[in-house]
Amino acid sequence: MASKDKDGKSKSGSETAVSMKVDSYDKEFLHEALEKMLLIRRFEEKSAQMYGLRKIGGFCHLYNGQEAVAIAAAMAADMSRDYMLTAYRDHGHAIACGMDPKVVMAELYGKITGCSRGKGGSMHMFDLEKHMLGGNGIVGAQIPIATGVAFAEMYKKKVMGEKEAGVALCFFGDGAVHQGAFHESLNLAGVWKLPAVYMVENNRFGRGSAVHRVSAVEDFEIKAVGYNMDGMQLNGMSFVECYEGIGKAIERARKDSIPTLIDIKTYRYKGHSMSDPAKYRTKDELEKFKAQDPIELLKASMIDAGMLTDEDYQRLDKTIREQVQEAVDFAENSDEPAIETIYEDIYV
Amino acid sequence: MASKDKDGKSKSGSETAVSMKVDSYDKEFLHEALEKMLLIRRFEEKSAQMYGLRKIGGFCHLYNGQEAVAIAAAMAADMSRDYMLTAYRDHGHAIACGMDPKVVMAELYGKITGCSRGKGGSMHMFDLEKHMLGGNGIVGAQIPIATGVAFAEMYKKKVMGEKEAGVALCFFGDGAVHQGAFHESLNLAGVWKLPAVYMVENNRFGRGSAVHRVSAVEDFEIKAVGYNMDGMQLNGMSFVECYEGIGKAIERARKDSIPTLIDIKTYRYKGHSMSDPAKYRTKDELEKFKAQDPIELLKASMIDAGMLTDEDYQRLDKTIREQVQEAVDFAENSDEPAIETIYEDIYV
Amino acid sequence: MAEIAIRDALNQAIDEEMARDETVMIMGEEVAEYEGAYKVTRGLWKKYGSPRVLDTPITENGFTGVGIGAALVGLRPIVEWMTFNFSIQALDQVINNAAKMRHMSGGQLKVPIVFRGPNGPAEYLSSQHSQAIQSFYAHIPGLKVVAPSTPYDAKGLLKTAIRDDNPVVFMEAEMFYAWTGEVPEEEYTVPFGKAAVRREGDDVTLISFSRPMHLLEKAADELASQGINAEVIDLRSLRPLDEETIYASVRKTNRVVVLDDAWPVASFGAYVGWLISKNCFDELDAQVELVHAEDVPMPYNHNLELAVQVSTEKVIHAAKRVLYME
Amino acid sequence: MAEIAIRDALNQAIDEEMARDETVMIMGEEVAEYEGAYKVTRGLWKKYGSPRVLDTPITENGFTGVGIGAALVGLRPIVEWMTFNFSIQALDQVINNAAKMRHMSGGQLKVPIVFRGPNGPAEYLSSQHSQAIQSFYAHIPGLKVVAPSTPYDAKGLLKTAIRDDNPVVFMEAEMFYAWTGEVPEEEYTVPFGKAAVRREGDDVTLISFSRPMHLLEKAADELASQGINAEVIDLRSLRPLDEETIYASVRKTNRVVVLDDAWPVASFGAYVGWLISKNCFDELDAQVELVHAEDVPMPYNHNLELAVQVSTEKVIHAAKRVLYME
Ligand SMILES: Cc1ncc(C[n+]2csc(CCOP(=O)(O)OP(=O)(O)O)c2C)c(N)n1
Ligand SMILES: Cc1ncc(C[n+]2csc(CCOP(=O)(O)OP(=O)(O)O)c2C)c(N)n1
Ligand SMILES: [Mg+2]
Ligand SMILES: [Mg+2]
Repeated sequence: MASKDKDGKSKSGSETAVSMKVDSYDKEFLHEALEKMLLIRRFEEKSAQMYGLRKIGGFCHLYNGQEAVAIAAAMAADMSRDYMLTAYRDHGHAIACGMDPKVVMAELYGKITGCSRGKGGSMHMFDLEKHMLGGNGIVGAQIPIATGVAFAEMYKKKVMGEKEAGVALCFFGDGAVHQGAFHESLNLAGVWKLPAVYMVENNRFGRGSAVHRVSAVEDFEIKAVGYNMDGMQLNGMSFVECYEGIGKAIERARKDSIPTLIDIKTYRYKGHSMSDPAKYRTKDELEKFKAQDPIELLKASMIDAGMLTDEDYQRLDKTIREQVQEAVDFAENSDEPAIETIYEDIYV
Repeated sequence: MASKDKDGKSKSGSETAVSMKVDSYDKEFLHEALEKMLLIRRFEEKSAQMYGLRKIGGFCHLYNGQEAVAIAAAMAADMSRDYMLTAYRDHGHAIACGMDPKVVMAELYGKITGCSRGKGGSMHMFDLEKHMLGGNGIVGAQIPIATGVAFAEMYKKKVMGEKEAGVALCFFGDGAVHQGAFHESLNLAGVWKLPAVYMVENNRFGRGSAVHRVSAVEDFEIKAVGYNMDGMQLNGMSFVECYEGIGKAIERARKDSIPTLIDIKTYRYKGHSMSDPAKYRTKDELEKFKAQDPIELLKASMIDAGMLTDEDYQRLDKTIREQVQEAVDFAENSDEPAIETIYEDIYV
Repeated sequence: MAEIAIRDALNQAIDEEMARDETVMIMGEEVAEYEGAYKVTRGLWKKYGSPRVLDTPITENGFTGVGIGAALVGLRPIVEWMTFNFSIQALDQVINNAAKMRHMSGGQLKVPIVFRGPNGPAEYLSSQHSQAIQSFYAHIPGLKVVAPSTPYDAKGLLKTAIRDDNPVVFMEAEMFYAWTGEVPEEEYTVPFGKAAVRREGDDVTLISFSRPMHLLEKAADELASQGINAEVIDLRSLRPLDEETIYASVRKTNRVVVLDDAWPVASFGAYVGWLISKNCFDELDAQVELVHAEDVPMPYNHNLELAVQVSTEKVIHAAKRVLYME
Repeated sequence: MAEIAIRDALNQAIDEEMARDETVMIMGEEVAEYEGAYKVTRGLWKKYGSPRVLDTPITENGFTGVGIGAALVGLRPIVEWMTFNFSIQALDQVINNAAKMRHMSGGQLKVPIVFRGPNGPAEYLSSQHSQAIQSFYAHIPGLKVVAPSTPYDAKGLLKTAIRDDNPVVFMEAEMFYAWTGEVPEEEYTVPFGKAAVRREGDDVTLISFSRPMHLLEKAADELASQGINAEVIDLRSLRPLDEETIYASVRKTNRVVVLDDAWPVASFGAYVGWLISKNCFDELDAQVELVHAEDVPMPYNHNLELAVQVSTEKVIHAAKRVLYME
């Protein structure tokens, strides 16, 4: 976990360079992580491109820079029984849950082959089978929902005799922390002892507002004590740190039904959404964070550890680029939903 | 302030007998406190009686047992510039603000002479001149409003050149702490540095729910750190402790525009409202708290200190009973509002 | 058949469905140990324990969302709102999640949940505690909205609601829990979307739902004594709405009074009034009258609050207006 | 006269009122440093600084309540909701405090506050972000509700709103900020409660408000080209509602189409439809048609979202129906 100086200010993030020990990990495992993170990165780059070509409309919130978080969580979890819920910045989580990039891209295109049949778009990626429960456009509104998922898992174990509880992996932004929904949910998780992991993807900004401008505190794990919960801070640029920290929280949730609040320091490279020029931050700041890019970092550590060559990486990247292009082709070639479908998918 | 043992559990309240040092206070000052607390007590007893006679209807939430809190706050404040806002259990605060018991009782009767012209009733005592801003029936909803009052006071000082800020005294119950409104407000007060004092009147129950059944933590001042705020715990049975503690918080708010969260341990003697038999608690528990009755305690301390005789007290009580009877007579003899008044008091 | 109170009819519905299906559970403020603010859940916590009967903190938005989340992954929660006044705090969860989850997921998810509690005015509670907010819920596609007026319907509709795979807003009334009526021993359900013709008549159609139904019955009695035969319709279900039953009656009577205890502007009652005006334009012999609460916040004083509310007299006057007798 | 965009007309109104009265301030998400999600507050933070132009955290319920509290003790806050979709989270504060504080205090308090922001659909945003929720606010006594459709009215009504001592809900539209129109140099205000007859005609009355007004204008053009003279009414103010202007027109045309971009059930549009049906019963030659959004959540796909929304074609068809031409 990230160290803190005596003022309680976090030293992770822009201040300290990150080093990552990967030796104790399986090569295949790290390859998988790298591949998935890169898939998100290339997918998002393509999304931006297709947005520019007006193939995609509306708000489009990209995940570039934050890839380590969703991938670490998904890999630390058992997605056959755990669930993910997040906000509108959800392409990365969708892919992390194992959703096919094709149906994600088709959804961005609003096509009938999209995961939500063109009804949801960028902000509403869902895949019930893959345990991806959205994709919520209202800031903070997924937190009670995720808490309800955790409640149901506790209930199924207690009342219905299921052996082990699934864990609700609840993601939200630094801006969402202040919403009443956060507070109400964490108290419920604390008092009912629910198997949930609450993760602030603290990318330092909610739209144009830097954390310190809208928050009385800079580090959010400090709020955990108010809910009789453990708090944790993680460097979101480090896949390994996220994997280990989130993994611990998941285990505690699954085994002992104890929830955790994690402040994960990360950064978004793009504007809030495609229409935001992000003038509220300096190029310097952006570059500082890019210098600790989670993909570059994992790649470098793997090369250092002799688990990867530059060639391997180029090959991987090429395959992924092709995969993303296939997703685009799939979306392009898919049909528009028929007009009558407006009356569908409302009631069972 | 109340001491804590090493588990962080409060020792105040039912565990420890309270002793109160009153020597350093003016006799007149303490007389005033005693008189006001007793006025609330007798007023509430009379309200209960009149409710029984069906002169008063609806919900009627009595303040018996909690008198020290509102009176200490009002006396520590400067009610010519500070403001009080509370929930539906508001008769005590109304009287503490200096509202005439007559107009309070007339409001309970729903008469046109009531402070709210018979429109508000028990839950909605208001007196703009006395700086009593209600009386809110929605649990927690007064917390943002009070925060707004504090904001306006900060604004008037910063923008409009007023010399000193008034302080918003915001009261709410232990049940209200979990509401999103609490969380959103305290963050705002923390980040904007507002002159507010947030007081949990922790009477151990929200309706039939004991604190530990609905809250992940038992002591609420622990939540202050999450808002970069100072927390404080006070024994609500001790007028002196409340007066000093709340006074400190008010001073800090006024001088330095720093908000405080105070958990005030108190107890309500009656059911939640007149229709609640309060079967969810033991007689024993009730008696334990009554043994530390805030009025008896102040009285006894004053007698010990030679500031009061039993006779003084009897005389005082008699005067107050007469005053309360006058309030009832006033309410009885007042007119019902005319039917056409239903269209009044809606728009300016 | 046994005569039981609405509160007990509701209790039976919950009890039977909980016994039948272990995914059914109920949560809300004071529903468990205190047995409900209006005693609808009496005995259930003793019988089923926690977490099947679950007390919540006072966090309407939070626990409503918890219910929705639980419904997404296999439970069938009943969320009790102590009163609908407090449900305004949960409206975002109901509108933006319960009503839209299925839609946003392209039909992948379902949200089998019931939101229930008393709606509408009680007595001596002033304006924050006396609101009839059916219009908010009826406005929202993705929700079903029902409002019984008898013990029989209360039980049958609630059982249907619990078994429904969609989010159902089930509106009761603070002042009707003690009303009694016949409820059969044997199991039954009442379908959504079917209005009940409570009384047949051919002079004027009176339409309402929920607690105000008793005013219609009284008004119809009074009108009958004056030789006017009113047809009385209980909508029972606001969404879906049984338009056919309404129009069939209007085709017969040619005159209508709608009674809705809410404020008039943008109300469900006004919508029904417009629907009839439009779809029975050629059959109507008079304007459609709407009897509604005065367009003011509810005062505390009892005379005032009665003056603000709908009443039998107001219905009778409206009926006479559409009969050109006033 | 200068032609300016609605966004700039709103900006002028806020700027002028802030210059005129130092108790006027504006708060909301991104209104200060970012100059507003839709740039309505451009330049104001640089000019007036914090706290007069104040960025808030994403806590609609909290900062809306803060505005109300500040209004109680002498400020005149303008609360910007980034969109009305998010205002659902603040509805409790608006309904239970802003609209009722004066009432509950027996007339002691006043709440001079303006709640404003874009209401109604934008593009490609799916169902949580594309809701037209005017009906919720119009339903509530204690609020005033206005919705301009031109730069002139936007400025004049907003100035009136800021000076009003009551809580005013001021509804804009995400898609209309760039519309331009004439706005005079000299100071003016536009009163509440007065509809504007945008076009005179005697064949049919077309009624709407806010952004859908441009559909009415287009429909009227198209109808005119077919020899049908439509009278076009812009309500501007929903609460209070200028019933007289409506009825005067209906007495002339005997045929009406109401256009409201919200869902139909319990909608403001249906209320207006019922009002006219009732109060002009003898003057109407046809049913009152309501053109409304399809009763479904808004989909993301652009073809679908257009199909769900109101349109010029739908207005024309409705007009022809009331003219018995279809
Ligand atoms: C309740 C609500 N208010 C406002 C918005 C508009 N909005 C969308 S995203 C956003 C910023 C959220 O920031 P954060 O939580 O940090 O997440 P991030 O975008 O950084 O991932 C805002 C204000 C919204 N969607 N919902
Ligand atoms: C939002 C909301 N939910 C529920 C209620 C019903 N209710 C009224 S008082 C109360 C208990 C509040 O307890 P607490 O905050 O501890 O205050 P106390 O009554 O003990 O003074 C409840 C649940 C309400 N008025 N508002
Ligand atoms: Mg962020
Ligand atoms: Mg309490």
